[in-house]
Amino acid sequence: MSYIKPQFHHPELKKNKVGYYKTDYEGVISTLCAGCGHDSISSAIVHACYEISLEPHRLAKLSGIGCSSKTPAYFLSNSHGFNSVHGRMPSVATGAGLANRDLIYMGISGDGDTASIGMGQFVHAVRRNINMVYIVMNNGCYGLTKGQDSATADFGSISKSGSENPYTAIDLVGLALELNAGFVGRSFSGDKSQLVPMIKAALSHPGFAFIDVISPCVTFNNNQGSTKSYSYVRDHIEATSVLDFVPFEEEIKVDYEDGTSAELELFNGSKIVLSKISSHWDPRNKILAKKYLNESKENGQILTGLFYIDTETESFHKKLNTVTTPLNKLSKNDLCPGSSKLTDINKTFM
Amino acid sequence: MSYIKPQFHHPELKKNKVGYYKTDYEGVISTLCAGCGHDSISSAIVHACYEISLEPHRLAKLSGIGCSSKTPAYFLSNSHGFNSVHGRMPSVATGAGLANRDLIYMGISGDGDTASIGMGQFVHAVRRNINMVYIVMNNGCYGLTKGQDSATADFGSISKSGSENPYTAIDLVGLALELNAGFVGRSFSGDKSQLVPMIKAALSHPGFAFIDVISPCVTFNNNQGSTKSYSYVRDHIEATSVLDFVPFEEEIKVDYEDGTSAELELFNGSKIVLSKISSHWDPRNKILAKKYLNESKENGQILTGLFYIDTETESFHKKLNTVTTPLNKLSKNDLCPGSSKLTDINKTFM
Amino acid sequence: MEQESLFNDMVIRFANVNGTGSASANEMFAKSLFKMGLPVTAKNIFPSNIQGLPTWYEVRISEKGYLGRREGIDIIVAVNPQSLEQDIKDVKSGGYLIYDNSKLLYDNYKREDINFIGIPMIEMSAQNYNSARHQQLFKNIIYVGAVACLINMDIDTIKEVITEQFKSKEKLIPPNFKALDLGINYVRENLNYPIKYCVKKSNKTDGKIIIDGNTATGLGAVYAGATMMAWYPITPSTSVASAFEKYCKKLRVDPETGKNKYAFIQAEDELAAIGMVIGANWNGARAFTATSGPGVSLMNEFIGLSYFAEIPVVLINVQRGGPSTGMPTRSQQADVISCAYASHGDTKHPMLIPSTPTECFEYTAKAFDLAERSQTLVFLLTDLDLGMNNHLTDELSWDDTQEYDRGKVLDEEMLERMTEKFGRYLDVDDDGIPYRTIPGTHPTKGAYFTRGTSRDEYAKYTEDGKVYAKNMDRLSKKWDTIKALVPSARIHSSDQSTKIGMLYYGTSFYPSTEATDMLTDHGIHITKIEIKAFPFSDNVKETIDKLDFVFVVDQNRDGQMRTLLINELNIDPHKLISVLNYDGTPITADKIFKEISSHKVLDLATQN
Amino acid sequence: MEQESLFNDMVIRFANVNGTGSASANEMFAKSLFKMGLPVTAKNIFPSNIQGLPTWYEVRISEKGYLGRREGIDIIVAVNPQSLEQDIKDVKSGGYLIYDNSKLLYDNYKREDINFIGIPMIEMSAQNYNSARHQQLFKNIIYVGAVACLINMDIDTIKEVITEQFKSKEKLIPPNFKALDLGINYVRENLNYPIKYCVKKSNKTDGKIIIDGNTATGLGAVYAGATMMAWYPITPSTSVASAFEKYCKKLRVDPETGKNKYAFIQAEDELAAIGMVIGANWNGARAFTATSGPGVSLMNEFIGLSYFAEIPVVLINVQRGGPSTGMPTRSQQADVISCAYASHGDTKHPMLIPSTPTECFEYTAKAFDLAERSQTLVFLLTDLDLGMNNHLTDELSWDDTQEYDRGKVLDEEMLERMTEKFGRYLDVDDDGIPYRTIPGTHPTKGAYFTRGTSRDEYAKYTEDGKVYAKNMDRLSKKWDTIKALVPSARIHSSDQSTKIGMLYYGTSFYPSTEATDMLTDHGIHITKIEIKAFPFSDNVKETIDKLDFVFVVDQNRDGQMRTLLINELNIDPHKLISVLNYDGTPITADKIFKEISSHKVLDLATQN
Ligand SMILES: Cc1ncc(C[n+]2csc(CCOP(=O)(O)OP(=O)(O)O)c2C)c(N)n1
Ligand SMILES: Cc1ncc(C[n+]2csc(CCOP(=O)(O)OP(=O)(O)O)c2C)c(N)n1
Ligand code: SF4
Ligand code: SF4
Ligand SMILES: [Mg+2]
Ligand SMILES: [Mg+2]
Repeated sequence: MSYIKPQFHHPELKKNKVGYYKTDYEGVISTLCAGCGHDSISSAIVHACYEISLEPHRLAKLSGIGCSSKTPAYFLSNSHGFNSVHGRMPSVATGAGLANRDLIYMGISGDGDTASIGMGQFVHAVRRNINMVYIVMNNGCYGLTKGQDSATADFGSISKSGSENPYTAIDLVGLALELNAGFVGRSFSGDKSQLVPMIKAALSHPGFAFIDVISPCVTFNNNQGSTKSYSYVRDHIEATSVLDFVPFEEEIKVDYEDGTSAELELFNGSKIVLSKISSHWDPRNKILAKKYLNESKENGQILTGLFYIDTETESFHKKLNTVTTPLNKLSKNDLCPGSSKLTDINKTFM
Repeated sequence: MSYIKPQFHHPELKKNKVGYYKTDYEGVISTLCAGCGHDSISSAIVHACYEISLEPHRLAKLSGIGCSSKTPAYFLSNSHGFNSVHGRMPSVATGAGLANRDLIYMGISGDGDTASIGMGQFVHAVRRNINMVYIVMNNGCYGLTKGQDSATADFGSISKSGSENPYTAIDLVGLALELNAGFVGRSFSGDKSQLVPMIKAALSHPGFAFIDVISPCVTFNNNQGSTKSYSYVRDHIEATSVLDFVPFEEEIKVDYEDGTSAELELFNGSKIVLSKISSHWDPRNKILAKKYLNESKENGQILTGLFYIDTETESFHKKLNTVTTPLNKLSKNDLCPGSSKLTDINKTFM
Repeated sequence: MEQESLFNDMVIRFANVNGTGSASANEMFAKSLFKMGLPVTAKNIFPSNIQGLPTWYEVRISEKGYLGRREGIDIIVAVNPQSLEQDIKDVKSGGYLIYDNSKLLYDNYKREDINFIGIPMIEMSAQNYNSARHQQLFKNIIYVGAVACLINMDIDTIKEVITEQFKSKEKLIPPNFKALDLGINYVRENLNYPIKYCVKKSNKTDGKIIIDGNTATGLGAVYAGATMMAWYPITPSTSVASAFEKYCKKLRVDPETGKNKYAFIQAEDELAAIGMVIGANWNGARAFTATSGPGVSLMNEFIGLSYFAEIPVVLINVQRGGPSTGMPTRSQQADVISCAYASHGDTKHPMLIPSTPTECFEYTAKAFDLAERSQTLVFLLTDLDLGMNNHLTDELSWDDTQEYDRGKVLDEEMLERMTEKFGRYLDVDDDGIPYRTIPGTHPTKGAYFTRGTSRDEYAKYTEDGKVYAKNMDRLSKKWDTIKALVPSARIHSSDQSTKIGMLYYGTSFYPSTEATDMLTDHGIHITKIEIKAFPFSDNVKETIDKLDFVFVVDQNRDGQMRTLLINELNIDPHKLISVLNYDGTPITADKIFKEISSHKVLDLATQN
Repeated sequence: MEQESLFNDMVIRFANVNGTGSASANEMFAKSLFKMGLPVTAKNIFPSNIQGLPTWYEVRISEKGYLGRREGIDIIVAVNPQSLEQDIKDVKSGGYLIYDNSKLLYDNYKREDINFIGIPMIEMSAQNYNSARHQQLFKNIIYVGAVACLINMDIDTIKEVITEQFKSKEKLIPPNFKALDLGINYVRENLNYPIKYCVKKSNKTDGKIIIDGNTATGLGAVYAGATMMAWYPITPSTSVASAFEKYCKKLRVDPETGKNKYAFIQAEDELAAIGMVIGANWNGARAFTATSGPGVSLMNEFIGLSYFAEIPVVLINVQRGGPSTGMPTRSQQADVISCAYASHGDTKHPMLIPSTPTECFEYTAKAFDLAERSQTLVFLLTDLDLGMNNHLTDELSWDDTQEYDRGKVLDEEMLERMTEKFGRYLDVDDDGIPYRTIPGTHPTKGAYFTRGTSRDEYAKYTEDGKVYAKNMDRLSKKWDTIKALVPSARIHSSDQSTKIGMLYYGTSFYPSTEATDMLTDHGIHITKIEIKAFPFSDNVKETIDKLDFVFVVDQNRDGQMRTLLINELNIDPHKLISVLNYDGTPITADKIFKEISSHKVLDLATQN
C-alpha cells in the first residue's frame, strides 16, 4: 500500500475551468506496493484530467484484472468504472462506447492482460478504431499473480523463479502500428513531463489512442541485476522459498530532454535505457516511426514518445453510421416500431 | 462437392523415394463447393508432400473449424488429423508438437479461424516459434457459416448481405513479420507453380512457417462486381432471400512469372491483382520485405512470394531444452523418480 | 393399388442436394399450402456444408393442426441420386415415390408396396432452358408443379406466391410460371391425378402466419428496443442476427439523416460478443447476443460476471446437437443444465423457453424487461427446430400502451434528490434487487466501480466473509423475486381425473399436444405441464405434487429438465420419468405416445 | 487471572501485513511445533494484493489430531496496526493478545476478559538491526521467539528449523538466532511464562509430514509421468505449476545432456493451456493443466471436445471463492456442478476429490491412469484450503512395482497384426471404451481424423441420427465403466446403529471428523460417507438407502454435491439435508456440530 496522494486537501489548490480541484480527480488510497510504477501512472492520469478540465463523470474507466487493472479505483472516484474480467476489457469498452458515444473512455490494462489473454480483443479493438484511450501499464510481468514473465518480457530476461525467458518480446507499439492504430505512443511511468501531455493528447484523439507505459514492478521486476540493496531480501527468499517480502520503495522518476537518452536504474539496480524521440519528429509518418522503433530496439534502447497520429481516422460510430444521440438515450418512441408496423410485417408471413 | 482427384489410380504414376504413389497422399472426396480455392490448396499439399517424399504417417495435420479446416480430410488419409475447435488449432498443435518432436505438423486454418476467434493463439504460436507449417486458406469471408465478412476482408468490400466493410483488413503476413515469424510467404490457391514449392520449403523450415494463401470462395466471395454469369442467380437470391444456389465452377488457375503482376478475374467477374516478388529477392531482409509489402498494398496489389526466412530461428524445443527423445516415447523408467527419491522428499517436509 | 383419398393430412419429403436452389422452391410449395388455409409445417434437414450434399425438406399438412414431426413419410420427392436408395426405403407402405425418370431407376431399388411416379424433370428442364444454371434452378419449380398437380393443390395460389416472391424482380416471374406449368402439364398429360394423398382448401390458418423462430426472435429484439447486438456467426443462431439487422435497416434508420438507431457488430468471437453486450448494458443500452452451445461454453466466464456484478444481459441460445461441435445442423435441447448453472461458483440464470415463433417474439421482448428488472443475464432458450424451421403460429402482436421496464435505475433527478449514500448493492426494497446508476448520469453522485470480485453494499472491495455471504444470500433472494417475474408454466388439466402428468417445454410442445390426444383416444388421461421459464413458477410443483407420475419430455440424453426439476423443487426423482429423444431430429408424437402408453407405471397410477 | 495450563490444544493467530516477511517466520513457527511431535495445521488468510494489506496466519495445535479450522482464537499475535482493533475483538475470552508495545495501545481497545502481553518488537528490532529492511524482517523472528517462550516451546527445535531453512545461506543463520533470542530473552526477563496455553513434546507426528496440497499435487504429476504441463497463472492453483516445475528440475533433467524430460509451458491463457494439453494427450504424452474457477469457465468449450472426441486430459481445479473473480484468496467448494457437467450438450466428467495432501499426491497419479484408461477428461477437485495451506498428513508413498495404465492404445505391433478395419469408436470390449492410436505409430494403419463433430465408429463424419445416438449411448456405457475405476467412497459406520448419516468430501473431511466425535460425545451417532470421486461408487447409494437422513456438508451456497447426489442416484431430496458454509473460510467442526445437533429431523430419526 502506498501513499501517493496527499492526505488532506491543500487549501491553496486551484479550481480548473470546470470548477474542480485536482483532488476531485483522485481515487481511493492505492493498495499497490509502495513505489509501484502503476501508482505514478495513476497520478499522471489525475494530472492530465485535471489539466484538461474534464468533468469526471464524463469519463468512464474500464480495466481487466491485475495490479494495473486495479488502478481505476485509485483515480477519478467520480467516474464510473468497470473492473471486468482478465483480458476482456476491450470488448466491454467497445460495448460501453457503442451505448453512449458522448462519454470519454479510458481503458487500463496490464501487459499480461493485453499481450497474453487479451491479445485477440486488443487486436480487434484497434481494428475497429474504438474511441478510447488504451493504456497498458507494462511491467513485463504478472504482478498480481506473483511475477511470472509476461509476453512483453525481454528475451533472455530472468524471471523471479530464476528462469531465462526464451521468447522474443511482443512490442505492443509495433503491433499497434502494424494494425493501423491512429494514435500510438510510449512513455515511462516516472516521466511525468512526457506522460501527462501524452495522456492529454490521447484523451482528445477521436479514435483508438494507444499508450504503452513502461512501469517497473517493485516486487518482481528484473530480479537479477545489481546485488546491492536487495541482496539480503533475495537471499532470504531463496532460503525460505517464500515470496513474502517487499521493501518499501520510492517511485522511480526520470526527466530528460526530447531527442536524448536516459539510463535508468531499476529497483534492483539493473538498468534500462530510455530514448526520447525528438521534438522535430513528424508523428504522421508511420513508415519512419516503424523504422526508428526497430533501430532503437536493435540498439537495446526503449524508444519513447508519440510515434504516430492519424488525424483523419474514421471513428467506430462513423463506421457504423449511428445517430448522434447516444443509443442509451433513445426512448421507446425512437425504438419501437409499434403495432401497426407489426400488422404489415405479419402480412409478409401470410 | 467437387471432384478434384481422379477416381481411380492411374497405373503409370510413379512411386516417390519412400515408395508411395501420389494417390497415397490424397484424402477422401471433398465436400466443398465445386471450384472452391481450398480444394486447389489441398491438391498443392498433396503434390508437395509427394514430391518431397514425406512418409504420410510422419505428418500430423491439425485444423480449427470452417470449410478450410475441413480440408485435412481431403488430403493425406494416412496421416493422423485433428479437427479441433474454432480458432484454437494453434494451441492443440503446440501441445501435439511438444509431445512428439519427431513428427511434422501442418496446421490448416481459415481467415475467420485465425484472424478473428483465433487471433490470440495465432500470435502466441508465432511468438513461441512452434515447429509447424501454418496455412491460412484466406477467402476474406466465413464460408461455412454463409459468407460473413472476415477480418481479412478488404476495407470497402461488399459482403453477401450487401453491407460495405468499414474496417481495415488485417494483413496476416504483415502481422507475422511484425511478430518475428521465421518463415513468411503468401500465394494464390490456383498458382501451383508458386504454391507447391512454397509448401515444400515450409515443410523443411525448422520452426514456425506461415503461408497466407488467397483462396477464392465460389459461393460467397466478392459478391458485387461483374453482373455477367452470376446475375440470374443473384437476382434469384435477392428475390427469395434464400441463399441456396451455388453454381458449379472450375477452380481459378493462374501462372505468371516472378517479378510480374497478373490480373485475375474472380468467380463473379470482379478482379484482383496479384504481384509476385522477383526471383532476385533476398528473403532474409525483413525491413525490405515490410516495405515492399506496404508499397504494393498502397498500389492495390496483393504481393505474393516468400517474403522472409530466418534460417537461424531457435525452435520451441530448443527454447525449452527438451530431450531429443520425443516426450511421448519416454517410459516409466525415464519419468518416475521412484519410491526412494520420495523418501528423501518426505524428509524435506518433516 | 386402390385409392381412397386422404385429405389434408400427409407428410411430403423433398430429397434434394444443397446449393441447387431447391430450398426456395420448397418454401414456395409450403407457403402455397398455407395460403390454401391448411395448417402446415416444414422441417429442413440440411448438412453442415454449403453445396453438393443431401438435404431434405419435410412438409407436414394437418387439418387438425398437429404440427410436430410425424413418423411415416407419405410422399417422397426424390431429386437426389445420392440419397435415392435410402429415400425409397423411407416411404411409408402405400405411399408414393416421385422421382426423376430422365434416368432409369435401378431394378433393385423398386418396392412393391409403394407407388412410383416418374417425372422427367431434368429432361424437361434441359429442353426448356439454355444455361446449366437455369436448368438446375427451374428443375425445382418443375417438380413443385408436378407435385402440386398430383395432390390437387390450387394452382392460382401457387402462382400468387411466386408473384409475391418475385415482386421486386418481375422478370423472373414468367420463367417460373413456365416451369410450374411444365410440371403441371406433364402430370395432366401423362399420369393419374390426384393421388390418394391430396389437399383441398380450408380455413384453418386465419389469424396465423408462417414464420421461423429466429426471425421472430430478431424482430422481438427490435420491438423490445434493443439498440446493440454483438454476435459471432454460428449455426443455427445466425439468422437471429440477420433478422435483427434486416428489421433494423427497415425500421430503425432515421429517415432524415439516414443514420442508424442501432449498432450491429459482428464480434471477433463469442467472448467478445458477450463482453460487448455486458459493456453496453452496463452503460444503459439494451443489448443482446445470440449464439448456440459452443458459444455459450465460451461465454461461461462472462456469464458469471453478469450474475455477480449484476449486469442485465439477454443471451439467445438456439440449441443444436452437442456436445462439442456435435451436430451443427441438427436440433436438441441439450444445453438446459449448461445454461441454468453456467459459470463457476454458485450461479443460476433465468431462462425463458418459447415453444412457437410467436412466443419467440414475445419472450424475447420479455427477456429484456426481465434482464433489466432483475439485473442479471437472461437466457432465451430455443432450438434449431424452432429457430430455423417455418412454423404455423399466431400473428405477432404488440401492445402499444405498454412501456419498457427498465428496472431500478436512478436517473439524474433521483440522484440529485438523494440525501443518503448511494449503495449499489443495498437491498433497499427487500426483494434482493438493488438500484443501479448509469455512467455519466450525475456529476458527483452515483459513480462506483463495478467488479466481479466480492464487495460490500456500497460496491467497495472487501474480502470480509460475512459481507460476501450476505451478498450471496441477497442474490438468492433476488432469485425468489424472479420467480414471480417469469411466465408461469401452463397447466392443462385433463378433463378426467388423473394421477399421470406429462411435462414438456420448447419445441416438444407440438408433438406433446398431439401425443396427448392420441393418449386420450386410448383412454389414457393426462395432465399437461408446459414449462415456460426457469426458475419454475409455483404451479409446477403444486401440480406435480398432486400427481403420482410425471413423464418429462426432454430432447437430450441425460434428462436435463428432469434434473432441474428434482434439484430446484425437491421432487422425488422416482416420480419423474424421462421420455427422451436425442438423435438430432425433433421428437415425434408417436414416440411420446408409445413410451407413455407402454410404460409400466401406467398400471400403478391408473389403479388409484 | 488464574491460570491452569492447557497443553497442546490451542489456536494461535498471527495478524500481519503482507509483503513484510512474516509468512516465512510464521511457517518456521508451525514447523517447529510439528518437529516437537505435535499435530499442527496452519491456515494462511491473505488478501488479493502483494503488499501492505492485512494477512493472518492461524495455527491450530491439537494433540487429538483435529486439524480443521476451529472457532475461538486463544492467542493473537497482533503485529498489524491496521487490523489491531478487530484482532483484539477476535480473541476468545480468557485468551491472550500479544502486541507490539513499542507504541501505546488506545485505551478503548482494551478488554478486561483477555490478557494483554506487550513486547517491544519494533524497538528491539530497531536497536539491533541497521537497515530498515532487516529491521522489518527480524521483527518477525523476534515475535516468534517471544511466543515460543510464552507457550513453552522447545527452543532447540526452533533453532534446528532455522538452521535447516537457511542451510544454503548459512550467513543468515546467526542474525536469525539473534532475533529469536531477543524475543525469548525479553519474555524471560520481563514476563510471566509459560502462559495458560502451552505445549510439550509429543510423538503424534510419526510417519507424518507437513505439506500443502498443491505441492503434493505437482509432485503427483511428476510421479505419474506427466511430461507436459500447460497452465496460466491463477490463484490458488499457481503453486501446483511451481511444484511441478521445481520437482521436474530436480528429478527430470537428464544428468548427461542437461536436457529436460518434460515441457513446462506458461500458456497465453486458459483456453490455450487446455488446448495444448489436449494436443499433447492426443499425441500420446501425459499432459495436464491446473487452474481455478475462472479458468474452468474459459475451458468449457475444450472440455466438451475432450468428452466427445475422447481425449484424455487431467485438469486440476483448485477451487476458490466464486462466482466470477469472486474471492480469489478464499476457499470454497463451489465448482462441483460446473465441473461435473462442464460444457454444452450432454456431458459428464469424472472428478477425483482428495481430502489431504497425501491424497492429492495419490489421486493426481490416479487421475492420469483414469484419464488414459477411460479416454476422457478427469478433474482433480481440490480447493484453496487444501492446496495452499500446510496440513499434517501421511508420508507420501509410491509402489515401484505398479505400472502406469496407459489405457487402450494400439501400438505398431498390434496394428501390424490387425486384420480387421480399425474402428476408433468401436465398442470392441463392450465397456464403452474404444481403442485409440497415436499419430505416427504405423505407416498405413490406424490413422483417422479426430473431431468434435458426430462421426461413425470408424471416425468418419456423419449426420446420421441413429449413429450419433448410438455413440452417445456408448459414452453413457463408458460412464458406467468409469464408476468401477474411481476410488470408492469411504463409509465409516457408527458403532451404534443409527438412521442418520453425514456425507462430506474434500477439505470438509477434517472438521467433519471432529464434528462426528463431538456428536458422539453428545450421544448422537452417525454414519459417515466420505465421497472420493464422481461418478459415485455403489456404496454411496447403498449406504444412503439404509439411512433416514443424511447431512451433506457442502462448502458452497447451493448445496452442489447434494444436487449431484439426488440427480445421479435418484435419491429423494428430502433425505438429504445441506450443511453449508460459503463465506470463504474453511467450515469448522463447531458449525457442523451445531447444525446437526440442533436439527429437528434428529428427533424423528432417533425415535426409530
Ligand atoms: C481467467 C483468469 N485467469 C487468470 C487470472 C489470474 N490473474 C489475475 S491478474 C493476472 C495477470 C496480471 O498481469 P498484468 O496484466 O501484467 O498486470 P500487473 O499485475 O502486472 O499489473 C492473472 C493471470 C484471472 N484473474 N482470470
Ligand atoms: C465457437 C464457435 N463459434 C462459431 C462457430 C461457427 N463457425 C464455423 S466455421 C466459422 C467460420 C469459418 O470461417 P473461416 O475460418 O474463414 O473458414 P472458411 O469456411 O471461410 O474456409 C464459424 C464462425 C463454431 N464452430 N464454433
Ligand atoms: S506486485 Fe508489482 S505491479 Fe503489483 S503492485 Fe506490487 S509493484 Fe506494482
Ligand atoms: S462456401 Fe466458399 S469456402 Fe466454403 S466450400 Fe464453398 S466455395 Fe469453399
Ligand atoms: Mg504486468
Ligand atoms: Mg474464410
